[in-house]
This record gives sequence, structure tokens and C-alpha cells, in this order.
Amino acid sequence: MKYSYFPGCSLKGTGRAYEESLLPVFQALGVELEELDDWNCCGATAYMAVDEVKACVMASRNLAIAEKAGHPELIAPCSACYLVLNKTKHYLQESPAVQKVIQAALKEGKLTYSGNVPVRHPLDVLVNNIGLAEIKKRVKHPLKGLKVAPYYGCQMVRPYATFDDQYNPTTMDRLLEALGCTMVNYPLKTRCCGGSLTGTLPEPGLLCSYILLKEAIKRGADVIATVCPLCQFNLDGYHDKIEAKWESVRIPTVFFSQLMGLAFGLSEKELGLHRGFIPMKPLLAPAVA
Amino acid sequence: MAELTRTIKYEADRVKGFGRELMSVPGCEDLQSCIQCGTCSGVCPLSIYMDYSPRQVMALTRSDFKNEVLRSHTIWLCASCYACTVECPRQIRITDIMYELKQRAIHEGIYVKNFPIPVLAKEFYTMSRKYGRITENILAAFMFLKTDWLAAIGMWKLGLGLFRRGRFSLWFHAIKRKDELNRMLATVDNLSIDELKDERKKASKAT
Amino acid sequence: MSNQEWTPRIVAFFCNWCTYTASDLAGVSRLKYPSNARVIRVMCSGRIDPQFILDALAKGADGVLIGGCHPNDCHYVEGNYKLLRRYRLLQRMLQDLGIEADRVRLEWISAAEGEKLKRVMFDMVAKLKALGPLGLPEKFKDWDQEMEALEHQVAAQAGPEVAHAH
Amino acid sequence: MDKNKQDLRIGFYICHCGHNIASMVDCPEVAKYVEKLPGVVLSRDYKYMCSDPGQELIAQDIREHKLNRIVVASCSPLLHEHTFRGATEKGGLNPFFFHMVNIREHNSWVHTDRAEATGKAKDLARAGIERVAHHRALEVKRVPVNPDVLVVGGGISGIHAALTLAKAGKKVYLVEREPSIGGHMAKFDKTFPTLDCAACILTPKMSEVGAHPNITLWTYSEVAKMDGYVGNFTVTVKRRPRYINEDLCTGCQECIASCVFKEPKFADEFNEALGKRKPVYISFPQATPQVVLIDPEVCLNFKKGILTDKCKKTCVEACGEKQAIEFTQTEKLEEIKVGTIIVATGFKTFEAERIPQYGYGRYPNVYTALEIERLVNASGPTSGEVIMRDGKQPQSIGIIHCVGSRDKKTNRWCSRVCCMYSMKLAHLLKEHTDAEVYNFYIDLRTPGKGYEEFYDKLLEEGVHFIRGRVGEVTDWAFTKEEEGKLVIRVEDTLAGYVRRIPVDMVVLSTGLEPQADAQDVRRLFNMSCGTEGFFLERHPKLAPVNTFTDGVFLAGCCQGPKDIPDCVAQAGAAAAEAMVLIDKGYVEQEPNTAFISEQECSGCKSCIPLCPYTAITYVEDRKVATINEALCKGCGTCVGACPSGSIVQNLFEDEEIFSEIEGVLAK
Repeated sequence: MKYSYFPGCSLKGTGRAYEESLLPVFQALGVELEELDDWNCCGATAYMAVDEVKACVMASRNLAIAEKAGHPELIAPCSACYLVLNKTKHYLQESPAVQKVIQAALKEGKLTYSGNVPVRHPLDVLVNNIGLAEIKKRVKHPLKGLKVAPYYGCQMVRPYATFDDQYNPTTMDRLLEALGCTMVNYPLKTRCCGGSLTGTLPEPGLLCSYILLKEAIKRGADVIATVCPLCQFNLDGYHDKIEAKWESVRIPTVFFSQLMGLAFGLSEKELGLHRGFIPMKPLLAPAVA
Repeated sequence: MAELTRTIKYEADRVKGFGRELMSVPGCEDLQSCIQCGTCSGVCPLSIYMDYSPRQVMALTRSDFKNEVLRSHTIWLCASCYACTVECPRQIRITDIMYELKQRAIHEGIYVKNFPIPVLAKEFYTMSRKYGRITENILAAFMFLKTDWLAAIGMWKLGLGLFRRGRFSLWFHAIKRKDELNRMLATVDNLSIDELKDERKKASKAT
Repeated sequence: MSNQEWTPRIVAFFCNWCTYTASDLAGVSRLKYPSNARVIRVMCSGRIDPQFILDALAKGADGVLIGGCHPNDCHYVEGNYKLLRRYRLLQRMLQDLGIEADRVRLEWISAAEGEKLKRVMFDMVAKLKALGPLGLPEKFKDWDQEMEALEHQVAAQAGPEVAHAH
Repeated sequence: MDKNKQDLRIGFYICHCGHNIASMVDCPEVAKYVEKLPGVVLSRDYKYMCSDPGQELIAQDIREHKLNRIVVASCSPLLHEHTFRGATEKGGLNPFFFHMVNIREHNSWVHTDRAEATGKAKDLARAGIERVAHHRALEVKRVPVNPDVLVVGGGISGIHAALTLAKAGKKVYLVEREPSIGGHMAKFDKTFPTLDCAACILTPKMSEVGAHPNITLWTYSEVAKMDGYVGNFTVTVKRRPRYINEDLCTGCQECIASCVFKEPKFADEFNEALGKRKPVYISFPQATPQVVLIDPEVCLNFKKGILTDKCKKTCVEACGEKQAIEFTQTEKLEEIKVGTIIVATGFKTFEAERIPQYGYGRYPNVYTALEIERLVNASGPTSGEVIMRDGKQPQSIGIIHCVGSRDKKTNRWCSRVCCMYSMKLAHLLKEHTDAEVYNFYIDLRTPGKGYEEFYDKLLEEGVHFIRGRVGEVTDWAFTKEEEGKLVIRVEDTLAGYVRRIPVDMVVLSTGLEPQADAQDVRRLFNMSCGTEGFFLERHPKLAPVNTFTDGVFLAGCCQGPKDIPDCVAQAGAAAAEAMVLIDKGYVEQEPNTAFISEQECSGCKSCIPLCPYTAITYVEDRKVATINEALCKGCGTCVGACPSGSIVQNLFEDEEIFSEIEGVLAK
């Protein structure tokens, strides 16, 4: 099985660990991810604010390249990329005006896009295509006793609930349970982390992150699992500031793929676990041993 | 004695047609059916910091208070989490309306100067246009230099932390076929705003 | 009149209980739709004789719209099914005659579906506009003339031969 | 035919309908156009054709100008065909020499271009003129009306309709699906705005139904089939076994006391599963009929193996000589004949789980309004004490209005009663607990007698009203006072702040929806449903209790959400409509039946299987088919299929329709 793969800028930068863990996990499952040739920025949130049509043009270049690559589906692990690529597909279907502009732009780039190639989130592919049974088979070190707060964030489930419930998504819950984790009841699983605000207007952004961290600790979680590089960054990178403002809410935040890698017996280094600000190491000793 | 300001609005304060024009944009039409229930503000995680609640932005937009809306902090505080869009009982795409308002604020240059978010948006735009990709830490550095360089100094610890963990990039990530992307984006530039608006109007009429 | 844009002429046969009522509802709701269709009321879509449809086309309609109750909802139990069978056969025949399938359209529209009626009207007008005029009366005239000419020709050719034979 | 045309003297009338038609159609222009058409003697435009002078105009013209055909172009024939046929008859002409052209619903109201609309009106008028030439004089048949009435549904609407008819001396069958009549109203504690005890005002009516000699009450029963037509319906009623002989049971309830289950163990439907009942039970103390029933799902006697041995049949013993318990009962079908039917099948409440943000089913202290009705009721599961599922009394309560209503994602409509019942519950909860009560509303709708005054009263009682639709109900705390509470996040739109309000108990004011099986019931009685799924009335203003099936009437919430006074009023109206038919004694049948011209019939028999009413038979000796006029309902399906064209449908003859086609297309 082979999928096209759109990493997005974050997975090459601050969210490096996501890619580092995702690729070997898929490899272990016998699924190949082929990175799109010369992909560009998806168009993302900030770009939409300046020029929505151009954001769609940027996204459509990626979609066109993916169509050319010839694999039936495209995997986009970053929630923002996942949303923007899907949103562009929606616009292309819904709005003849946008469609006209995009087709003209594609023509200029000597590209074509006919609307094929579904954009999928890796969680979706793992649980709904590869299947939990297959994943269970690869588990070498069940993460028994590890209490995880599943945090999905916004853009994977909103506004398009493509593969999971909008209010109470459970795909990651089921996946991590299959690895042996214990899921804590975490009512904030789809509440916003503050997004790019945390970097621009610290007060409101940090408050969003603080609420999420505090509640995860209160619910008895050892670690927060996330599906999005920006969420991971917000929940992991600002503890000093949060501490200065409110209180210490130190709890590690990792990518679900890192937990999968651990369960599959991959090394922490391979999975980029050393890249987190709040280390997860001490928790692992009892779990993996 | 505290300074008193009049808060009354006269008809001259409205920019007539602004609301109708915005509601002609595909995706924004449903604003017409807003019942001002406040669900958007109730679910918005950022509404607690806003000068106008999302509901008020909807009301102001519909009533042509263009200057008030485009100058508000609210549109820049929207983190695009889509909670309002999903919950709205009238299925108004509030997040998309916020995007539309942000675009107009940038286009017309009326937003709070030194407010970092529009600057980030513009820098993001420029960088992705120039390199095709975003290098996050450099983007952040640019933004702070343009808004509040003291804050940039405050971020040194985070930067250093990123650097030590190998999450810091020292130079721009870029795509190979920059000219291909630029040619594509240029087609949108060549399309005048009016033309696009006409296209949109036609489209919204058709749907 | 002549420099006006051509618009299709539609004859619509609506059953009294569902589609005619839906049409009334569209009116009461003040929905707006193109004015191309002329509605003829029948008690049940089962009353619609294929000859009505052919006659309408022959007399200059560019399209025929049939509206009946949804399956299982017929006021007369199953008149709509009876019509459906006839409609399918007729469509095959029309195809053989070179009349496009989109010209004769069957829609189930319940008494509550004023909106659907509006949608169908818009859609049908758009499709007929794309197809252009059917113009059977003019074609009949042309064909008649052709036939006449042909007869003359035959007569002219036959004339001398007949003469020879004598 | 041409000769015929020369004899024609057609009168044409186009109605302005005030501005309704005249604003979009140039009526004088159409009248002028029609005047020149062959056969037309007189062509007029008039402001309101349906008015008395309008009708008189037709009658007078017929007499003065010797008109023999009338065409009126105005509104829908479904509205005023009857009126103008009457006017035609008044002028001394057979009423079927009249034809109606719809230029309002089908033209002026739906088009925007005056020239186009005028053109269309001309086409339609011309078609009417062409058609009316072929009209023939017809006779209206009278069919007697069976004076018995079927009322479906035993809620307050059905009860009131049945009693009204019974008191007028009509025989009524009242069929109810549940074991007792009473419907939703029986579950309510008090009624707004007067705070009458619901049971106190309903129970006397229920027992009156149970005791009335003119009412046959069948509970635990459903209508399975309806055949026939107005005046003569044949209805099959399915009676589910309650394993108790209704005639023998005295309602002593000894059986319940002696059941081997010493304690009630099973979810009690009447108390919204907040209480428990035994396998043998009576829904509620005032249940009508006062007859117990046995739930075979849980009664041990119906189990297999050891379990059945555990049943000591103590109930049978307790019943003793009455011998009312019949474990062998099975489903029974009863066939009845009635002339009219009143459908009063009610509503169901919106399922609160469908809005997960409000936490129903996830947080135990989130309740639906109907559950609160039982909780505050003295005969409810807690004997009227407001004890929450966690055993505590609430000190603060949030009532969320419009749950499931006014929302495009669920139900678009306003459920009409929730504002008022929410305020009633706010009052009752405050009375019972002295808690702080918050109402969260979008708009407060109090348009009824004494309703606004009730709102005033609540304000004076200190109930809080916050204008804002609640975003979410959660159990995560941000501040200390929120710990252990349910937190309501909402924008107080009038104060202009987003607020987090911690409460102990949340009440969801769920809206009203069509019954889950409304579509089946609709088919059963040949009715229509609106887009939202409630049964469709024949006309929203002028025929609000009629349906499109003659002789079938609507009452209560099955037609749309409404409060008790409106239900009762509508039930009375439906009963009156039924009595109109019964007391008149006959119905006139539209003479649109079909007949076969024997000379032309080839005897191919293709029409025979087409008729859904088996009205067509084959006459062996004459080798032709024939139609039984009494059975024919005038669909015309056989006419459309006859290969020899020998079947004719009155009012929809081939010539009439062909001329209409010709008329609309002629240029």
C-alpha cells in the first residue's frame, strides 16, 4: 500500500518529531508514504486572512501535484494542512467563481487537477484502513498503565467532520487503547489550544493552553496525546510563561504517533521524543518495562 | 471627572452597502438569517478577550458599521477553531466571515497598527510567496521585529530551547520551482478585485 | 418579440393531490421560478396518456414535465407506478425518435415540496435552454414539404415511364 | 364540433384578487385578448371574483347574455372551484359547464416579470376557453354518511373530540396506543399560566370517556388499515394483548401487590424511567381504563426454563374468582365501519442526546423538561420532592430553552410551548427547592391569554432571565466555585458578556417533533406531511383541521406544536367538522368517475388489473368491460391505459385535455 504524503512546513520545523515518528510507524505497518514532489505551504490559517483565493491556489498546487503522483490518496498529518486542503476541495466543488480562478492558475503552472485524490488524516487511515487489529499485532511493548488525555484540537474535526464525531471524536481513543493505554475522560478534547495566537498575543493564547493542561492533570493524565504540530507546540513550548502567569501545569504533550512508535518498540531517539520540552521519559520506565 | 464620550451612532456612521456586499460573498450569505442568539460567543474560546463578541460583529456587519468591525480586535482574535461555525443554529459560516473581514481590513489598511496578528498574517503571506514554504522560527522573529522587538528578546529562552532540541531552522525552507508557484499566484493578482467580486456575485446568484 | 432571447415552452401535467398542491404551496410561499411551464391538472399521474405528451411535443412544446406523488404516496394507491411504466416505455420510444431524454421529465413532488418544484423548474429550464428548441411543428412542415417535393419528383419521373408504357 | 362551437356562448372573468394578481398580470389586457377568442361572448376583469357581487355578476351574466360556458381565471381551483360552480348553478347552468384557470398560485405569485406573467395568463386563459367547449353537463352523486366516528389518539385532543361527539349523540371509537388515555398532559404537573393541576382538570374528562355509553375505548391498540372513502370508511384496529380481560378486571390491583417481584424493578415509562414498576402494572393511578396489564418482556410466566418455574402465578391467585388474568391472550384485529375520522396522534419530544454539548445522558444531573414534570409531581417517582439523580437537592438550576428547536441542524421550527412551560417549571422548581433559577432563552414568546402576565410574575419571583443560547454544559471547572458543578457557558447578550454560570441541575426544554411513525400514519389515512413532518392541513387558515382526504380531520399536536387550549379548541373544531358531514347525512361526490363506451371497447381486459379499487369487471356475455361507478374514485389510470380509447373520465375527457394542450401552445 502506498500513499502520497504532504508533510507541511511545521513537520519540517518545530513539529519535526511528528514526521520522525509517523514515517517509521507507517513503515512498520508496511505502508509507504511518498512525500509530494516540491510541495509548497498549504495556504494555512494566516494566509487565508490575507487572501483566501490565493490560499486556495497554493493548496490546489499541492492537490494537483498529488494527482500527478498517481497514488489514490493523500495523507496530511498537520490539522491546518488537512483542513485547508479539504476546504479548497470543497470550494472547488461549491463555487464556480473560485473554481475558475484556480483552474486558470493551475493552467499557468502547467498543472491539472480534476478533483480526485481524497485528503486523509493519518488517524483516519490508521484506524479505518489499516485497522486496529493490524496495529495490535505490531505492539511489542503495550503501554499498560499509561494514562493519556486524548486531545484532538479543532481543525481535524471542524468544520468538516469527515471521519469522526464532531463533538466527541473517538478515533484516537480507540487507537491508543489498542496500544494498551488507559484513556482519561477528557471533556476538552476538541477545545481550541489558542492556535497561532499563543505566539502573537500571549495572554489569550496561553490561557487556552493553560486550561487544557490544567484539566488534563486534574483528570489524572500522565501525558497528552495530540494530532497536530501547532497544538503540540502550544501545549509543550510555553510552560515557563504559563508558570509565570498562573501555576505550574507540567505534563508532557506528545504526538499519538510517538506513542505508537513506543508501543511498536522503536527507540525514543528515532521517535523524536527528545525534542519535547517536558520530557516523557520518567513515565515510560514502568510502562515499557 | 472622567471623560465622557457619546456612544450614539448616526446614520452617517454607517458605510451603507457594506453588509450587503459582504453577504454577497459565497459562504457569507447566511449572515442574513442571524437571530443574534449568541451561540457563537458562547462557544468561542477567545470571546472573553474580544472587544465585540462574535455575535456583535455579526450585528455590526449586517448594519453596515464597517469601521467599527474592521477596527475591532475580535476579527484578529479569531483562532479559526470553527466552533462557532459548527454550532450556529442558522449554519452561518462565522469563521469564514471573520476571514473575509480580516482580508478587507488588510486590504484597506484599517486595523490596529502594531497589533501583531495582522503583521504575522502579512509576513506569512510574504514568506510563503517568496519561498513557497514557511520557516516558523524565522517568521516569528520577523513578526516581533516589526511589532514589539522587546517581546522578541523575551522569546530568547523559547528559541534557545527549540535550538537545543533541533526544532530550530537556521535558514529558509524553500521549494524548487518557485517560479511555477509565482506564475500561478500572479494569475490571481492580474485578476482585479472588482472582477473577482463580479465573479463571486454571479456565482452566488447561481447558487 | 423576435429579438428576445429564446426560452423553452413547457407543458406540465401535475396530479391533483401532490404536485398541483405543491405548486399551490410554492405560490402561497411566494417562491419565484421561471414562467415557462403551463400546468394542466389531472386527478392522478396515472391518468396521463403518452399521447398527451406526444401531442404536446408535436404542438410545439420544447419539454414536458410530469409531476406525481412519491412512490407509496399515491392518493389512488398506485397510479404513479402505472405512469412510471408508461413513462419508461415512452422514453425508449422518444430516444429512437431522436428526442432527448431531458425533454420529458418525471418528478415525484409531494404536496409539501414547494421548494422542490421550484428547483425542478429552474433545472428543467436550464437543461432545455442547453438543448435548444425542439421545434416539431416546423419540422413537420419541412417534412411535409419534403414529402410533397418527393411525390412531385416521383410523379415527374414516373410520368414519362407511364407514358412509355402506353 | 365546429357547429358546436357556433352555439358556444362563453363568459370569461379574470380576477384582480386585489393586487395579488393585478400587480403581476395585466388583467384588462388579458380580458381584451380573450374577448376576441372564438366562442367568447363576454370577457370581464373584476377586483374580487369570489366576493358576493363577483359571484352575482356571473349568475346575472348567464341570465342576461344567455351564456352557456363560464371560465374564471383567478386562484387555485382547490380553493374556489366550488364557489364558482355554485355561481354558475345559480345562474341556471349546470355547474360543470364551468372551468377554473389558476393564475395566482401558478402565476402572479411565483413570477417576477409582468410581461411574461401576462403572456402566461393569456395562454392559460386560452386553454381554459378551448377546454370548456368540451364540457358536458354532469350530475353530482350523493352518498350516505355513516354516523360513527373514529378518533385516533387519546391525548387531550382526542379525548375532547371524542367527548364532544359522544355528547352530541354520535357513536365514537377512541383508539389509543398506550395502555391508558391521557397522553402527554397526564404526565404534566401543572398547566401554564393558571397553574391548574393537570391531573385535576384532565382526570374527570378521562373518566367521562371511560364511562360514556357512546364511546368505545380501545387502549393498547393501533389502527392497522383504512379502506373506503368519506362517509364509508372501513378501519381495522389491532388490539395488543394486555393479558388481562378488560371486562373482568375491576382495577383492584391485588395482582400487583401479590406479584413475586416484591419490589418494582423495571423502568417505568410513564415516569420517564425515573421510577420503577412491576411486570404487572397500571401506568398511573388515574389511568383510564382502570385495568392493569402485564409486560411479557419481563413477566416470569413468559420466560423459558427455570425462570418460568419461579413464577408462582400469585397474581392469578390474587385475582381469584374474577379470573381476569389471561396469559393466553393474543393480538386481535377488529374491523369497524365509520363515516369520519379524527386523527389526534400527538407529538414526541426532541431527544436531548442529539445535542451532545448539553450533556444529557453524560451528566446525571441534566434533565429533560418532561422528566422534571414527573419529578415535581406529587404522584411522581419522588412524590414531588426534587431530588436529583445523585441524591442531592439542587441549589441552583439552569433551564435551557429551545433545545432542538429553531436550529437548522435539528428542527427549524419554534415549538411554541417551551417558553411557557420552561417558566412554569422555573416557578415550580423555585417553589419546591428555593433554588436560584436561571432561564436561558433566545427570544421569549408569550403570545397567549395571561402568558405575558405569567412572565411578569416570574420576574417578580426573582427568577433570572438571561438572553443567550447556551454554548455548552460542561463539568470542567475553571474557578473554585465551579468545582463539582455543571457549568453553563453562554453569552449574556443583553449585558454584553460571556458568562460561565455554575449550577447543580440543568433542565433542557426540548422541543416538539412529529411522532416517529408519523409517515406511516400519514400513509394509513392518505394524508400529507409538511416538510417538518407534521400532518398537513388542507389550508393553513381556512381549513386548519381538514386534510386532503375528505372525511379525515386533524386535531392537536400531530398538526403542529400547540398548547392545551389550542389543542382543545382544535379538537372541538374537528368534532364540529365531522358533525357537519354526519348531520347533513350525505356527501356529494365529484362526478369525475370513468365509464366505458361499450361500442368501442374491444374487451382486451388491460384495464381490469390497473384499477386499485376493483371497480372494473368483464362482462362475459357482451365481451366488454364495465365500471362500477360506486367503486370508481376517479383517478383515470384506466383511461390513460385503454388502447382503444373507449374509457372516458368525466371532467377529464381526452378531448378536454387535448384542447387544453392545444390551448396553452397555440400562438
